Amino acid sequence: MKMLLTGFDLLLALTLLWLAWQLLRSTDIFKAIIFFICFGLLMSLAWVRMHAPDVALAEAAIGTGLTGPLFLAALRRIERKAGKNMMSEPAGNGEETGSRWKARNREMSPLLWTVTALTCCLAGLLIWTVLIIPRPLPGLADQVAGSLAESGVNNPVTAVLLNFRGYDTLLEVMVLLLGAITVWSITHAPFPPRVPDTSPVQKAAVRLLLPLICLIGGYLVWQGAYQTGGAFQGGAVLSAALVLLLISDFLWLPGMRSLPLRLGLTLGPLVFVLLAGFGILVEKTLLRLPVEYAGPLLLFLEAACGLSIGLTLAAFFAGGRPASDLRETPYSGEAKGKGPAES
Amino acid sequence: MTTILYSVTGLLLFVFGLFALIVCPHPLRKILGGNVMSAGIFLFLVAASYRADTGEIDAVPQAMVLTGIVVSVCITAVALVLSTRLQQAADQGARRRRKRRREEDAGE
Amino acid sequence: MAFADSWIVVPVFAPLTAALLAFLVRRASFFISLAAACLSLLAVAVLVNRFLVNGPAAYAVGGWDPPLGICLRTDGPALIMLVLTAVAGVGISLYAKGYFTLRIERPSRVGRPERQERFFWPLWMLQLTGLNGLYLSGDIFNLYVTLEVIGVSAAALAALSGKSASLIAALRYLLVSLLGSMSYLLGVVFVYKTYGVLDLGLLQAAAAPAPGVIAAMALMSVGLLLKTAIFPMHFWLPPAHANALAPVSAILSGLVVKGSFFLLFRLWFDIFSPVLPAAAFNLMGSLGAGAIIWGGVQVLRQQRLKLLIAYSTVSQLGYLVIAFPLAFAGGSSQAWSAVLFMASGHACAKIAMFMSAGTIMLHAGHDRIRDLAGIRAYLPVTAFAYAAAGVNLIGLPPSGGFIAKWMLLITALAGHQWLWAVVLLAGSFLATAYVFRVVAQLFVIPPDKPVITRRRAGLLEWPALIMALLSLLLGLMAPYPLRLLEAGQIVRTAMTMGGGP
Amino acid sequence: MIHVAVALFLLLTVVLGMIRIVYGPTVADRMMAAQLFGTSGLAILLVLAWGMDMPELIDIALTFSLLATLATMTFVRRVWYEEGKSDDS
Repeated sequence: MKMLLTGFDLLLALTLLWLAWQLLRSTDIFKAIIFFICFGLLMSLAWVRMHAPDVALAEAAIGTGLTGPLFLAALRRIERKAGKNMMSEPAGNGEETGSRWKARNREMSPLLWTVTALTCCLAGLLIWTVLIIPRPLPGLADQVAGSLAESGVNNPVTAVLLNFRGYDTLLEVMVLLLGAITVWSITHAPFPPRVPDTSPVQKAAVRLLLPLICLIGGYLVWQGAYQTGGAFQGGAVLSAALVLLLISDFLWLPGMRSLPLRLGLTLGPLVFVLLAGFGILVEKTLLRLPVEYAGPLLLFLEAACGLSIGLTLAAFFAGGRPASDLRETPYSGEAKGKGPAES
Repeated sequence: MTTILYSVTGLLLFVFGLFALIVCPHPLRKILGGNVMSAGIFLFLVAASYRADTGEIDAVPQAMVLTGIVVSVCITAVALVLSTRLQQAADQGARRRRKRRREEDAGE
Repeated sequence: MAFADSWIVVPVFAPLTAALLAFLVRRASFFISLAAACLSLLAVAVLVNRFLVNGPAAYAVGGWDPPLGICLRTDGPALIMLVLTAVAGVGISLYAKGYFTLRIERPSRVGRPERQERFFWPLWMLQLTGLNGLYLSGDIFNLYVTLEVIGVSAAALAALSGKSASLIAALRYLLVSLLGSMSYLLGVVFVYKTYGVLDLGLLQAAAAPAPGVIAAMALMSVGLLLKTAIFPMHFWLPPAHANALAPVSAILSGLVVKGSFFLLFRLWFDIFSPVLPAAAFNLMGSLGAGAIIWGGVQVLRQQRLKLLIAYSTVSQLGYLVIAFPLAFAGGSSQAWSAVLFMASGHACAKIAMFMSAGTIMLHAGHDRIRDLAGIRAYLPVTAFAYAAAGVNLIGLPPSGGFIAKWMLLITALAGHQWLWAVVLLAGSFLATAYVFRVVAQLFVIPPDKPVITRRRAGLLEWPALIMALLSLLLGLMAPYPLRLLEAGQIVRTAMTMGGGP
Repeated sequence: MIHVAVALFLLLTVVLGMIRIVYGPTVADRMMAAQLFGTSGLAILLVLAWGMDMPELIDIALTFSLLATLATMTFVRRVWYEEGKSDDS
């Protein structure tokens, strides 16, 4: 038993390292992204082995489920010119053909040698430090267990996230919103083709999957209070539903108004800030929740945050502000489904 | 044993990612490197606080890792959009140059 | 815990709420942001007052005391940085309004300046949230989150101009800041593994030599040095700062680099000074010396005004780290008081300089130093603001830079550290050279030059002048910040933990 | 005991499946290999959920299976499908 488990861990660790090495070394970026998706999957198995199911779920939903498609979509937009030879195996080093990042010559320059040597030294030093550090301390597990009853939820991770260290989480939700604002400020979302030719199979699949995904997302948000789950994981699953819609190029998407979107994006943070202010009014301390109402309040907070997080992650995938934002209209510019030239 | 194994794996992943972030020229590869780096740190963080013998679980590092994952997807998205926009700008510049050249040719 | 204790959260929550509202209600975004900036200024004034009466404060967010919860703290250094940020916040907000108004009046491309303005306000407010959060936070992981808020919003602001050059610079900025915060985070993990707590106060009490600490400090320091752009990790700074919009350059150069520096300073002097070897301090000092000399030489080679100012930031940041060995060897509070003087004086001066450069660029249409002769005749206030800020960079009395360099020099001479003293003096000579190079151009009246059209630009000129005068007069106001620092120092030696409700 | 052995075996098949990703030859092969990978990973999760007595792992497996469609659809629509279209933008 013990030996088999060790074997499992060893194989998992080695595969993780090999995958990481491959995804950083392989000549083809597409291949690297596929390796990255697999890497996320195995990471999630590693989290399970570390008895961290909440993290495993987040990795499954955000780390792999969403980041992979994000990379795939970006690859398409960046490597447009290189697209011609993407179908077949690229001859030699197809990585940077046509893009602005030309492949440098692969010979080892002195600089590269230096960096390699330095990183090897760094790795050695870090590992040596880990080996000489004595046994891990108990950490904060006891404190968390001691205060769990007052937190309003049963899942210790959710209790830490939303109650004990709620301030961190508020700032984190703000980082997400900041990401969405940044993405909006950089460019507008690419316009879908004027006449989308989504295949009927895909439409049917989306119709089947959409309610299911929404259901699971809501379930995960609700479940966060009791066991594995929470606003982030549930929000990520909700965003998957939106991303499915985006991929399927539905016609009404480009005409989406910006104000409702902005309302949705800021809903979670606004509720969080209001809850923080409520703490000052009632308990005279920021973000402090009255013990008897903590449970329902946190559930409400999670629901609002889950919605906003879902929308934010979908906004990341859309890759820009909606076309109607700030007087840009989808098809007013140049012909052939191409947006008005920005900048 | 398990702790040490995953800790060392995490640190090695960090170093791999660091190497890619510094050395690789392609922005997508750099962003992938950043993701591997953060995954390594998170693995190290959770592995360092995991105690196989007692099975005791510290929720604080797990919450920290959740925060970290969300932050890192956010940075990934921003960096991807920035590189996309950059490519767009470069394409536009190339098209404009080509057009100008064509006009010059026609003028002659 | 009383109601009044909650003033401590206002500098964080006012801009945070303003960012949300400015993103929602775009028409009123300027007024919302200005109101938040003024509110933070008021809150900081209240905090300073309370600090002078009651001493340092700790505020357990959510009522959860450390080590479980997160604690916000005020002490002397934090308050000085907060005051600086709040004042600069109001100044930059006003200037940005003037800047965007002028650009919208004469659009280079239809719709673009409007778009930039609409996204500027929420991003700027988030930047302010991150900075104030960083100065107040007392938890090393929470500090990581604030660092990310600062890093992402800074990169977003740098990309705002939309030019190819600024996009490249912003992408590099983002990746560098990612690298920096990852390195910092790994350090945090080592600290947590070694001590089992995250709270700064508890760490200060627990700090004893242990195997993981050196690794943790090295990782955190490298990350923060990278974010602060200390030589030789400054390569990303000049393009990012020089290609941004003028108010953004002012924010990045004046405030953002100070944030990560402040954290570095706090870790080295407040928390881990007992466990660090002297060699580490000397290493920091040599980085600072390299920055001052190499950066100063680079400044002289620049042909563009904004690039020149950006490189001068690289050089001036060197003074901040050269104080590390001095403070360590001197053992006195003088060196680190000097650091805070230097940071605030440089912030005000750099903000004023980038504001002036932006005004000049808006009017002249370019920033080639060669062709800027005689601008004084058209923009007298701006030219004067530039010159006054330059006085601070050189370190002439009565500027804040003078006080800072004087204190550093005294400490160096008292400790017989001649090398650092020589570097300090050489830096001043270089600064004199590059400041006068521009000032001479601005104030020379050329015989026949095309007249640039002067437009009504009150909001552009006066904030710059006020920031420049603040940096110039900081030396005269020196007793007040020193009082804050001394009050903090008494408690520094006997700082008690927790202090919850 | 048995569940660890099954999980280990499944992990081995995953490692073997990586050959397809490495040797390609087309992008579709690689994508399919990754999908197969996802399926095996899901199976490992379910086995572990049963063996380690962690029912919450079933939620993770469910999430995985739902979100796997996302990567495939993105691939089909954004990488593969637009291949055939004229691409002059």
